[in-house]
Amino acid sequence: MKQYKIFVTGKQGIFDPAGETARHALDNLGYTGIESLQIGKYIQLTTDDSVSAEAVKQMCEKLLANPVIEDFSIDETATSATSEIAEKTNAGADE
Amino acid sequence: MKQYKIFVTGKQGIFDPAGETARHALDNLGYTGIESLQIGKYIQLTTDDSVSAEAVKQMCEKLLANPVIEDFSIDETATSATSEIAEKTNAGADE
Amino acid sequence: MSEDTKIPTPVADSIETLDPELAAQVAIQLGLTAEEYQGVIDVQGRVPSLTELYIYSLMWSEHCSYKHSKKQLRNFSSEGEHVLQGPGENAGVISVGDGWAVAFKMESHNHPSAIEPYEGAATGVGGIIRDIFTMGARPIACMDSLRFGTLDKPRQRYLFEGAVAGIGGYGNCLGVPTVGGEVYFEEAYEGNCLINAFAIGLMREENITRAVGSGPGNLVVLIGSSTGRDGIGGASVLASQEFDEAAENKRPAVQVGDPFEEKLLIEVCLELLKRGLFVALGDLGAAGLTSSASEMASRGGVGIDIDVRKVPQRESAMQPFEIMVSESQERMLAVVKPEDFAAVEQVCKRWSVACTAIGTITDTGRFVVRDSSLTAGNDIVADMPAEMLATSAPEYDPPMLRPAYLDELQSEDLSWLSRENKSAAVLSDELLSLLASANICSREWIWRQYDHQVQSNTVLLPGADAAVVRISDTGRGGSTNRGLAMSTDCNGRYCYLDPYVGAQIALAESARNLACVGAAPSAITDCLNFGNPEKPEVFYTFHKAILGLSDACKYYGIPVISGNVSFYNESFGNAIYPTPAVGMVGVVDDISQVVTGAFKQQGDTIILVGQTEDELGGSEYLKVMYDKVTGSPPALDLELEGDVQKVVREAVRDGILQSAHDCSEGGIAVTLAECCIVGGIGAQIDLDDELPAVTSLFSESQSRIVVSVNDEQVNELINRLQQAQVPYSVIGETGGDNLSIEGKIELSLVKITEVYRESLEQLVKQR
Amino acid sequence: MSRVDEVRFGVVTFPGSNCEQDAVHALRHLGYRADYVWHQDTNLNDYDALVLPGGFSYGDYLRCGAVARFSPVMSEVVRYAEAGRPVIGICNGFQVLTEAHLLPGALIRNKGLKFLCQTVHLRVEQSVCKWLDLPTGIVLDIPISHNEGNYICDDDTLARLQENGQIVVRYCEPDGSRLPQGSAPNGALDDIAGICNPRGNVFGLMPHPERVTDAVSGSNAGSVFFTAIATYAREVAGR
Ligand SMILES: Nc1ncnc2c1ncn2[C@@H]1O[C@H](COP(=O)(O)OP(=O)(O)O)[C@@H](O)[C@H]1O
Ligand SMILES: [Mg+2]
Repeated sequence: MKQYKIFVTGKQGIFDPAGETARHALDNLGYTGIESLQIGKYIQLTTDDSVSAEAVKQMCEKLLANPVIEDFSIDETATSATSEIAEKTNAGADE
Repeated sequence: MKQYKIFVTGKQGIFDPAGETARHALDNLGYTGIESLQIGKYIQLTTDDSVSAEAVKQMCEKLLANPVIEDFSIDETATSATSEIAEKTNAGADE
Repeated sequence: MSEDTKIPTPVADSIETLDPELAAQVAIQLGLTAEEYQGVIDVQGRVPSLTELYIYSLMWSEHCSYKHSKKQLRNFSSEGEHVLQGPGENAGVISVGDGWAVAFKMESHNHPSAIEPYEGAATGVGGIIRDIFTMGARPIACMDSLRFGTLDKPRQRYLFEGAVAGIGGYGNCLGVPTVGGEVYFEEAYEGNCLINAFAIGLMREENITRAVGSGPGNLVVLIGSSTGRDGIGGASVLASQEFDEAAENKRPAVQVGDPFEEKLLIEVCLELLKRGLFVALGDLGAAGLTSSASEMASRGGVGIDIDVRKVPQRESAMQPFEIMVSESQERMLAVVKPEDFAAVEQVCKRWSVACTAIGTITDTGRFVVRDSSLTAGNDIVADMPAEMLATSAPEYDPPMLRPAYLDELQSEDLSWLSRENKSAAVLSDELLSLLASANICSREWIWRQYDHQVQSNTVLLPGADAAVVRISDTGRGGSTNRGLAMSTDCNGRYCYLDPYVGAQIALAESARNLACVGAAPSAITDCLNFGNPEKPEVFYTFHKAILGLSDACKYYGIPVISGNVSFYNESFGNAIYPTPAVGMVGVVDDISQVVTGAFKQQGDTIILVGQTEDELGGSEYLKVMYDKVTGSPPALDLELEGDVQKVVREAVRDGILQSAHDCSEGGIAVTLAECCIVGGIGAQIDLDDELPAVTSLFSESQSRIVVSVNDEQVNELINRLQQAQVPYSVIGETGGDNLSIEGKIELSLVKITEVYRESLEQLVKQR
Repeated sequence: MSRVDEVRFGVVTFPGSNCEQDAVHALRHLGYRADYVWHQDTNLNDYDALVLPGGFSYGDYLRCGAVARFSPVMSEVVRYAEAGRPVIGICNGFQVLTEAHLLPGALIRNKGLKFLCQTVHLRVEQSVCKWLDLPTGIVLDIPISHNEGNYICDDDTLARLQENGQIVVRYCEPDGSRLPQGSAPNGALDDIAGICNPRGNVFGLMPHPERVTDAVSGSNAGSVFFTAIATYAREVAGR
């Protein structure tokens, strides 16, 4: 079993009205000091061992992300059935 | 400057129509071997140094996630103005 | 440029102009021709600055200047006693009685949608809605006119699904109902889909607002969203070039719509207009601030002085030209008296909408752009004569050539079609194939995704021949029991086979759709979608279509009050079908009198108003059964068409009819099937017309409407038909669980309903 | 209608609400007083009942109703509701009520991921809801118009809803029956279209009764919701 985490984010220069709105809302709730907020997608994909990272990349290109306005990155996190999906400490996007 | 990555995911057992549909669509595209697919939110938050991780947690509890149906986790990735947002492995995705 | 055109004197003493050689190169890259660039130098009296060059290239692009179409468009007449505003403003306006007026317009967003269908279509809706409330009207309805390739291609399904979702996503959020539209699927649109959006708004006559800048010293105020690099060069790059692989790489940052911001803008602008706090209001559309500011100045014969650094920016390090040409959505430009600015700010604040004074109106006649981050004295980056910039783009008389295919196809002998002797079983199967065709089957899959009822004025749900909305300022102001009927139509196949007749049929069909709900045409808007106008064959079809449409409009006295031209709808060298879409609006005097096409009860008499001829050229039958697009389209007799409409319209108004539904694609067989399906009642028909069966059933002769009447009214209707000297035939009776056409068709209601209702969704979902 | 009824409704308007005018129109058409209440207003004393209308408050960005929930008016709405006074949330208003935890559960995207605008059949259930005074089992035809109407909650909550009679209306077939695979076009759990709080004064539903109250729609099936609450409000006020 393989575990992929996919991060889909708006391309540079693409306007993100949802992020803007959330940012304003936080302002109004009294949270100061926020410089930017963007909302993207976080996709958790579990596959059997036959699915390669390359195949996952293709899935993103074809379906999971919209290449015209979105970028994505993929993080293969775990390869055994035991590792749990959402660790609090997960290293996130930086691989 | 601080950089937080927030992952908002559907609670266990909560139906995820977008994930379901994407999964079917991948099936139809001929990708086999997928065991599960969940779509959540990936929020990138940039703040000044005054914003604590605790404050970010509060923002999630109050606004960014709905505790009735969602879990979240937070990842503080960078804490200085110099450390760049987009690491090479992740090119383009973060800007 | 004529000798006596006076160019106001420049404001700038020094401005950083480009190196002459470089400027000429950049001009070409930006899409200006060498002669056009020379024109820029003539108007400026010098080599332009970089910002100026960008501005000219956009203002003189096809999209903004209509340089290839302007002369042709003069054929249209906007004369009419109830016309309050013709073409030239953001939207046309007509009076609809009792002091109410409506503004409406249709516009294309084809090229952006071909790149990103959801956002492209969504921002198309956003743009047309801004044109409406700019005029002071509250948007009350939308329609969409769509063209795609065939749904067996995954990319076409993607475009179609995305565009429909985008139209819904935007309009639904605004709370403007999308009440109708049209859609066709054909190979000709495969490389270049068409997304035309129509919007209409309601206002009191006295509230008409125009985008005419005036009053030197007044403030120029930008309201709404921040400015980013979205769609930079969008208008000129996309809409003025053919779409091919190179264009995909030229992809400018796609514009993303923010319907929430637009909703706030509607409320803010209408409130400010009502309180008289705007001197002028315009929206930022193609070419952004550049076009909106220069047009406002030019219309008012004033100058305008803008500081780009005051413009709220969402991206860092934006160049002055980027700020000037950005096509970021949901922005409005207003002229405000200095003493009113605080009040304007207050209203904007209440709605959390940004509002910034970015410049002033001047009496210099110059359009001056400053960058206050530069040193004082050297801060002017563009200084142009506003009027010349907005109005002196070149006007072309492109060469025309009658395409060779026209004679070839028009003269094609189709008599073999009707010689075949087909059994009722075969004909019934053929009817099922037509009912399943993507061009005929129910569009419910589309309109279910559109909020078509919000504002509580929708009289007829989508699916009727024409949409009808009540004239009412729901929950805010007055309400009436009168309505607005609207329809959008164009059969591109007919226009391909005969652009003159095809365009006339588009108008006739719209008017016929209105007649079916008891409305007469008040005015139209149009959206003329064509290929590359620099190709003589394409331009010929454009010319002919305009002539056809304008001749027919003049014949019926229907003014053309607004419109839009979209050229360069080509991919890999192939133009789309000429597609002059018509958006028509008429008034319903009593909404309680409207009828639908649905058969209402057993035992009503069914009458065909009009007459079927042998006209299978360009028909859906020919396409579906034989995969052919050939022959001459049906003929259109303007007088007969007018008479048919009149008699039906009046019969609807006088409450004589139970149902009325026009014959269009698929012929009378499809029309009858639709009346049965929507009404849930069968019909027993005998088409005793001495035509071969195939012709009788599937011919697409114009000027035909199928009506049903109850026993008490049959004689009255027949009297009226005879008096009007309109051909008609009594063809049967409603009732039963089948559609049976004597000797030709025998199908159960259940079967035709299933095929008709489920086909589109199945086509979308196929893999 | 000629006589203006003394019952007065407040229709709360958030930035992005877009059915507030429909609600006001419907209420006035039914003969009641109805006024807009701006999301920053905090004085609700004048109203006998509150309507949180449909629309896309704050664009429905992030989550439907998530931002509106923090509007100044909402803390007063909570107080108003806790005092036992009637509150109805229609469509987006229902979503706001769940986000504000005045009603349990949540509304997520329709199962087909498509916006749905169509008329549905609603079966009136045996409930404690004061907004509806109809015999159980009656079927009403009311339009829906939403992208996120798929009701969801955990098993305990569902059990509680059933036990307390908090399920007010369910999606059903024309004859009132429900299909084994569900009759909710949006995929809602247990075909739930509308629920109320245990006290019955706070009611949220996805369908739009305000759209079917006058002749233009050809139906007045939605009127019953408003007439019932007007009767109740008069009782409470002792009029
Ligand atoms: N793209 C669309 N969006 C909304 N409604 C549509 C669309 N296409 C068609 N419709 C509706 O479906 C019905 C049938 O459309 P159409 O076949 O074009 O009618 P007609 O041939 O009478 O002009 C009409 O009510 C029309 O408004
Ligand atoms: Mg029609």
